[in-house]
Amino acid sequence: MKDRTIYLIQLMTLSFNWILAISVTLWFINLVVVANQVKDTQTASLWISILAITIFWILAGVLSYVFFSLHKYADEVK
Amino acid sequence: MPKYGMVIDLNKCSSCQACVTACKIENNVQIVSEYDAQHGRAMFWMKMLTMEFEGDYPNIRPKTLPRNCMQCDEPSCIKVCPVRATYKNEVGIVAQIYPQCIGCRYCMANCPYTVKVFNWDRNEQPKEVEKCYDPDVSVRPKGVVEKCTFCIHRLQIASEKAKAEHRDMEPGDYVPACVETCPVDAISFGDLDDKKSEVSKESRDYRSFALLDELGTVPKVRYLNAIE
Amino acid sequence: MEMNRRDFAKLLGGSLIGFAVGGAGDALLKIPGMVVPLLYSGPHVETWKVTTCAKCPGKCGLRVRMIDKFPVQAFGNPLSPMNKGGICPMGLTSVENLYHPDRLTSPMKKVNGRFQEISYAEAYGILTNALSSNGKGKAAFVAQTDSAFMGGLIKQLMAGLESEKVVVDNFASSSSMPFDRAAADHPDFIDFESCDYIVNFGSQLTEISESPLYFSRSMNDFRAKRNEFSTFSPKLTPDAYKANRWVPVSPEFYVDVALGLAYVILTDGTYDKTFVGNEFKDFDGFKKLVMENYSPAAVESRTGVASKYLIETARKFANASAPVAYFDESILYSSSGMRNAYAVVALNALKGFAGYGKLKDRELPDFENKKENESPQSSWNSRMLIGDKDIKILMIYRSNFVFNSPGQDDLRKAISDIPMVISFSPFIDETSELADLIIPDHDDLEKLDAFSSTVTGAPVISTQQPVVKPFYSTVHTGDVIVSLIADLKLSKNWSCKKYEDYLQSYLKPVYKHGKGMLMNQQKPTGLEKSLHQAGWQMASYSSFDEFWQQMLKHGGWWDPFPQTSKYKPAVSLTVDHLTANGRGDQPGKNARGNSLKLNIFHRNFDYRGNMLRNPVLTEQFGMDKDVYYETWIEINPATAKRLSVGDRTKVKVKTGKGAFEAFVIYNPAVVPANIDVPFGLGHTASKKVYGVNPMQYSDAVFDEETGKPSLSETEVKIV
Amino acid sequence: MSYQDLHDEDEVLFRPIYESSRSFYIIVIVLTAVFLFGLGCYIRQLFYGLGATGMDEPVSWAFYIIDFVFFIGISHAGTLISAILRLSKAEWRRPITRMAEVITGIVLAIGGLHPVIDLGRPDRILHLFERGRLQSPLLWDLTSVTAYFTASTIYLYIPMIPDIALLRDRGGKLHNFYKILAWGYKGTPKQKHALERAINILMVMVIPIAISVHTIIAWIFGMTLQPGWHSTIFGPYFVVGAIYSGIAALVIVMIVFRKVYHFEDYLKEIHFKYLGTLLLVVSLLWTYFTFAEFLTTFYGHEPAEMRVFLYKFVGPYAPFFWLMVLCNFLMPVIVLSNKKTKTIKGILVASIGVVVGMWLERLIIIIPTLANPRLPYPTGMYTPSITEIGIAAAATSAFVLGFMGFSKLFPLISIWETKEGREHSVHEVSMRLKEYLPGKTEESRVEASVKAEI
Repeated sequence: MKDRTIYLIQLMTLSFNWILAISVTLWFINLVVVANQVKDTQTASLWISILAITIFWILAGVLSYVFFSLHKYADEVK
Repeated sequence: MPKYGMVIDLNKCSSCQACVTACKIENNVQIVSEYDAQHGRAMFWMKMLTMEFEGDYPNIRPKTLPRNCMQCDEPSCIKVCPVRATYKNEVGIVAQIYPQCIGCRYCMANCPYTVKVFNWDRNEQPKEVEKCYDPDVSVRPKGVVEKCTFCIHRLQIASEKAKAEHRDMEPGDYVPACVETCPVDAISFGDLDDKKSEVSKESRDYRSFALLDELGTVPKVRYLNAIE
Repeated sequence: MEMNRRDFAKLLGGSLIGFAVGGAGDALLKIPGMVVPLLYSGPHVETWKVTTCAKCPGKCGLRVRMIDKFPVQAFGNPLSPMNKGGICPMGLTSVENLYHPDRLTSPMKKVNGRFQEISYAEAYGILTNALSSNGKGKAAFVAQTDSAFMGGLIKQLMAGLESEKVVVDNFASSSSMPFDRAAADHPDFIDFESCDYIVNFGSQLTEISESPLYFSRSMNDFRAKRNEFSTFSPKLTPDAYKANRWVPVSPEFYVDVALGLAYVILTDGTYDKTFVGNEFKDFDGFKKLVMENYSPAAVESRTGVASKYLIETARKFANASAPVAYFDESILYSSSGMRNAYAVVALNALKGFAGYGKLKDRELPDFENKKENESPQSSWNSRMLIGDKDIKILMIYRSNFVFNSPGQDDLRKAISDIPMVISFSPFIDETSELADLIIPDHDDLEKLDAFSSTVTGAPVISTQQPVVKPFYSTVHTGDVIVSLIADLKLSKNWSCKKYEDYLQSYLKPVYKHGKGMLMNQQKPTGLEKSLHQAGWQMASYSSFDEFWQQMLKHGGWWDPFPQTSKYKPAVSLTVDHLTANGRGDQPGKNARGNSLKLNIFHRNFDYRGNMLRNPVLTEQFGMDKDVYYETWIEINPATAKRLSVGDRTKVKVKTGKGAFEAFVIYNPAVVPANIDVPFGLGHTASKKVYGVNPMQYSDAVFDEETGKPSLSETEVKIV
Repeated sequence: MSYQDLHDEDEVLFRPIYESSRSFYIIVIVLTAVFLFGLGCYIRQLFYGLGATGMDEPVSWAFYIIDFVFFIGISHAGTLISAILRLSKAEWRRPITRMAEVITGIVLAIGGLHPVIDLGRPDRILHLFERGRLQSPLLWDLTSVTAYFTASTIYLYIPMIPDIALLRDRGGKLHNFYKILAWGYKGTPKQKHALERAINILMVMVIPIAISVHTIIAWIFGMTLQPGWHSTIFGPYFVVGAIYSGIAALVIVMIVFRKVYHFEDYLKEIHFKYLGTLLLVVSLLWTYFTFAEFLTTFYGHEPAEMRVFLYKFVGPYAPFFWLMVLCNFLMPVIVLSNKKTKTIKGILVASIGVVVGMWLERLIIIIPTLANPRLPYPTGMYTPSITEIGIAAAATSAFVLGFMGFSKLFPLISIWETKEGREHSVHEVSMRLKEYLPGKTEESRVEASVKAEI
C-alpha cells in the first residue's frame, strides 16, 4: 500500500477517538440542555458533564500527541 | 396546582380486594401466564399486603393493607431513572412514560415499597380480557416498567371535561378507580394542599401514618391506623 | 417449506393485492359503501348503562361502560341503595364473562357422548316432547338463582308438572328458612339503628351474604358507634378481622355454642321474660334441654370454646338492648346445619329478636309473594337425586351442584342414570357436561331479570336490563319456561308470552302502590321525607309502561322511607328441632377427636363455583397469599412444625377420598386442628384446570334436613 | 541498533503469532460454539422478553448485573495493576503489564455489554443519549465505563506501538495491518521520548479513572435506599474487591499462557511469588472491608438490614456466603502465607478460588437485598434460567476467544520492554539502589548522564 493511503487510514483511526470525544461532548451538552428544559437536576448535569468531557478530550489529546510526534520524528536521524 | 394524595382508612377497609380488581381492569394490567405468576411475576399495581399478625391465637388479627404506589414527594425511583421515563408531574403524581422506558429496572431496585412491576413477557391476554380493555389506557409492551399512576388518564379526562364546560376542576371530578370502587369508602382522595378537603384533614389525623416514613420519601398515600 | 416458482408468484400477487387494499386502499380504490362498516371500527362513543349484578346474592347496582354499544367495564352504581357505588371483584369483572370464549353459542344436544350444536327450535321441541310424554310427576328441577321471580317461575313450572322435586338455591331464602320453620315468619333485616351487639355464627357478612357491600358499610358504622360484635367461626376470615372477639369453633358446634350462651342467659335470668312467656311455646322444654346438657363447662369440653368466652359473650348479649345472634345460609354447611340455625333462632328468641326488624308495609305484592316463592322450601334437595329411580327428567338452571358438593361421584352417577337431563347453563361446567341437552342462558349482561331485597331495611327491587343484544343464539331461560308453561298448559289463566310479561305482572302492583322512587337520585333529604310521608310522591312516571322503562333504565325501584316494625314472631320451636331425629345430640362426646380436619372456606371471588373461569378473578384468587393458579392450604405454624411442613412448600394432602397437592401457607390465625383450604379452583370442565376442588376430597357428610354439605368434618393427613 | 537482532533472543515471544497448533483450533471451535449458543439465548430473550430469564418480582436484577459487576471488577486487573506497577517502577512488571492490559480491554468490552443484555428494551438504548438524566448512577456508569474503556485501550495500544513496529518490520501476510497500526514508529529517541511521555500521562490518568469506574458501580447499589446496599463503604469495598479478582484473573491467565506458549523463561516463579504476595495483601484488605461492613450492620441491628444479614449468614444464601468466605479469605490466606504452598500451583489454586469467591461476593451483594424488600413480600430462591447461564458461558468464552485472538496478532509479553529491561534497567536499578544508600556515588553521576543522553 502507498504510504499516503496508510497515512489516511491512520488518520481515520485517530479520528475515531475524536469522534468519540466530540460525540460525548455533544451528548452531554444535549443532556444539560434537556435538564435545563425540564428544569430538573441542572447543576448536577453541568458538573458531571464538565468532568466527563474533560477526560475524553485529554484522552483524545494524548493519543493525537503520540500520533503526530511519531510521524514528526520518524525521519529524524538517530 | 393541586397536590393529589390518598388516605386509606384501615379501620374501614374490609380486605375485600375490590380495589385490586378495579385497578387491574381499569389500567389494563397484564394477566401473566401461569408459569410467570407462580414464579413471582404477577403484576398488580394495587396489592393487599399482610404486614404482620398482631396478638396471640385466638386473639390474633392480621394487619392487612392495600398498597399501591405511594406517589412519594421525594421519589427514589425518579432519581435513578436514566432516561426520565418516570417523573413527578405538576400535580405531584409520579407518572410513567412507557415508550421511553428502556427496561433497566433500576427504579424497581430502588423502590422501598416494591410497587413497580415489570413486563417480563410478551403481552398475551385471554380474549375476553382483551375485549374489556379500557380504551383510555395504553397496553404496555414487554420490557417496560409500570406502576400505579393514580389513574392519571382519569385526571386528563376530568380536566378536559372541566375545560369544555368552562369551569375549574371540582373535588370529586377526578378519582382513581380504586377510590371509586371501594365498597366501604375507605379510600379518600383529593387535594392535600386544600386544607378543607377530606383527604387533607385525614392525613393530619392522629391515626395517620405513612409506610416506611423514616426513609424520607414523603409518601402522598397515607394510612389511618386501625384502632380497637 | 418447499416453494416452487408458481407458489412464489402467487404469494407475490397476494401481497401486492394486500398492499393495494391495505396500504393504498383509501386513496386509490373507492371502497364500496357496504364494506365500510366492516372496516370502520366505530366512533368510540362512550355511554353508560345501568343494570344489576347477579354474581352473588348482593344485588348490587352496576354501571356498565359501553364503547360503541359494547360493554368494556363495569363499576358500582352510586344510586343503588344496595352498594352505593361500591362493587366487589366479581361485579367488576362481570363484563369479561360476556366475552368468554368458552360460552355456549347455541343449544347443544349430546349425541354419542359428544355435544352437537342444534337450533333452538329443535332443542325446544325435544324439551316439550320429553316433558309432555314423561313429565308429570317425574321431573325434577335444580336451580340456583337469587331472583325470587325466577325462582317463583320455576316453582310454578314444577307445580304444573305436579312434582315436588324442585330446589331453588337462593341465599336469601336459605338464610330465612330456619326462621320460617321455627317461627312461621322471618325477619327482613338487622335493625342497625337500634342493634348494639351482634353475635355472628359463621356468616361471612362482608364477603358472602345477602348484601356484602351493605353489610360492609353497616358493620363499619356499627363499629364506629362503639358497638361490639363477636364472631364464632372456623376461620378468621376478613369480616372476622374486625370482630371484637373471634372465637374459633367448628361449624357443627354452633348449636352447642348457641345453647351454651342460652344456658348462661337462662341461669342469669336476663332473658326477655314477657316475650318468652307470650310467644315461646315450648319454652319449658327448651329450658330443660339447655339446663341439662349445655352448661358452659360441658360446652367447653365438647367444642373447645373456653367457657369464659361463652359467659362473656352471653352476658354482653343479654345486657345489650337490641342484640342480634346472626346467621345466614353458611350456618347450614355442617352436619348439624339446621339444628345450628334453630339454636341461634332460640337464642334470639330469648331476647325477643330485639335487633331484628320487619317491614310493616306488606301491601307490596312482591314481598307478599316472596314468601310464597321462596319458602317454605320443599324438603327435596339435590342430594336426593341419588337412588331416586322415579326421576325421568332433570332440569338444571345455573346450578353447578356437582362441583360444589362432596360425594360427586355418586351425584354424577345418579345424573347419568336419568334418561333426560336438560341444563340451562351458559357454560359447559361440571354439571352441565352431564346433560343431554343444553339450552344456554344469556349472559347476565344480555339478560332481563329482577331481584328483590329487604336486607337494607327498605324494600328494593333491582332490575337487570340487557345492556347488549345477545351475542349468540342463547335463550333466556325465563322465556323458555314461560313458553313451556303456556305450551304444555301447565297453569290456568296463563297469559304471559315472555319472561318480561311475567316480571311485569309482579311489578304492576308496585306501580299501583305508588310509593317509593326509582334509583335515579340520591337518597332524598329530610324535607323530601316529610313531604313523602305527607302523601307527596316522587314518581316521575305516569303509566306502567313508563314506570317499567324507567325502572330498567335506572336499575330499579326502592322505597327509602318504609314503615318498619320490630320482628316479634310466635316461636314454635320445640325440643325436637334441636335434637333432630335424635341424631347428633351426643353431649359429652368430643366429636372432633385429635385428628386434623379439612376446613373448606369460601372467598369473595367465587360464590358457588361458577366464577373462577374469569381470568382476572382466577389470577387474583390467591394474590394476598402470593399463590397463583394453584390450591393452597393454610396451616397454623405450630401444627406445621409438628408435622414438619415448611412454609411455601408443596405437600400432599390426603383424605379418605384421595390425595391432592397443595401449597402450604403458614397462617398463625388458623385453628391448630384445622387445615384451611379455599373453595373455587379445580374446574375440571374447563380447558385449563387450575388447582383442585377440595369438595372432591371431602367426606360426603350432609345436613339431612337441607342437604347442605359439611365443609369441615373431613379427616385429613399430610403426607 | 537494528530490530533484527532481537530475533534470536526473544523468538519465543513471536512464535504464537506465526504458529497455531491443532488444539488451538479445537478450542476455538468449542468456544465459538458456546458463544453462539449464548448468542442464540440472547436472541431468544429478545423475542420473548426477559421472561426467558429467572428473574422475578423482588429479584429484578440478577445474573446479568452480577456478571457485569464481576467482569468490570476483573478489568481492574489490568490497567490499574500495570499502572501502579509502572508508577512504582517495579521492574518485575515488564512481562506482566501487556497481559494485564489485554484482560482489561477484553473484559471491559464484555462486561460493559451486560447492562445492555439486561435491558428490557435494548431497542430503546438511544434514549440514554436523547433524554438521559445525569443524576442517575447508571449514566455515571455508562460514562465512566466508556472513559475507562477508551483510556485502557489507549493505554494498551501506546506501549504496544514499538512491538507492532517490530512485527511490521518482520513482514508477512499482515504487513499492511501492522504498518497502519505502527504509526510510523522507527524507534528514534524522540519518538521513544514522546511515547514514554504519553505513557506517563496515561499511567497517572488511568488510576483515578479505574478507581472511579468501580466506585461508581458500587454507587449503583450504594445510592439506593435498600437495606444491605445503602452503605458508604461500598465504593472502596468494590474497588478492593475488583483489584482482588483482577489480580487473581491475571495470575490464572499468566499461568495458562505460560504453559501453553512456553513463556517459562519470561514468567518466572518470582513473578508469581510477588503477585501472590500482592494477592495476600489485597485478600486481607478485602477481609477487613467485609468484616467492617458486616459488623456495623450487625451492631446497628436495623430490622430490614438484619433480614438481609441473616439471609446471608444463616438463610438460603448461607452456603454461598460461607463458600465465599472460604474462597476469598481462608483458602488464599492459608495458601499464600505458607512457604510450602506458595508455589505456582498453589497460587493458581488460590487464584481460581478468589475468582469464584469474588463472583459469589457479587451474587451475595445483589440478590439477598433484592430478595428481602422492606415491605412483606414472599421471598424465594432465585434460580437462573438456561438463558442466563448460556449468556454467562458465552461471555466467558468470548473472553477466552478474545485473548486467544489477541495472542495471534500481537505479542503477549512486551518485547521492547523486556529488551529495555535487559539493556538498561539492570544498570538503572543498581544505580537507583546505590542512590538510596548514603553518600553520593560516581555511578549516579554516570547514570544521570546516561539518562540525559536518552
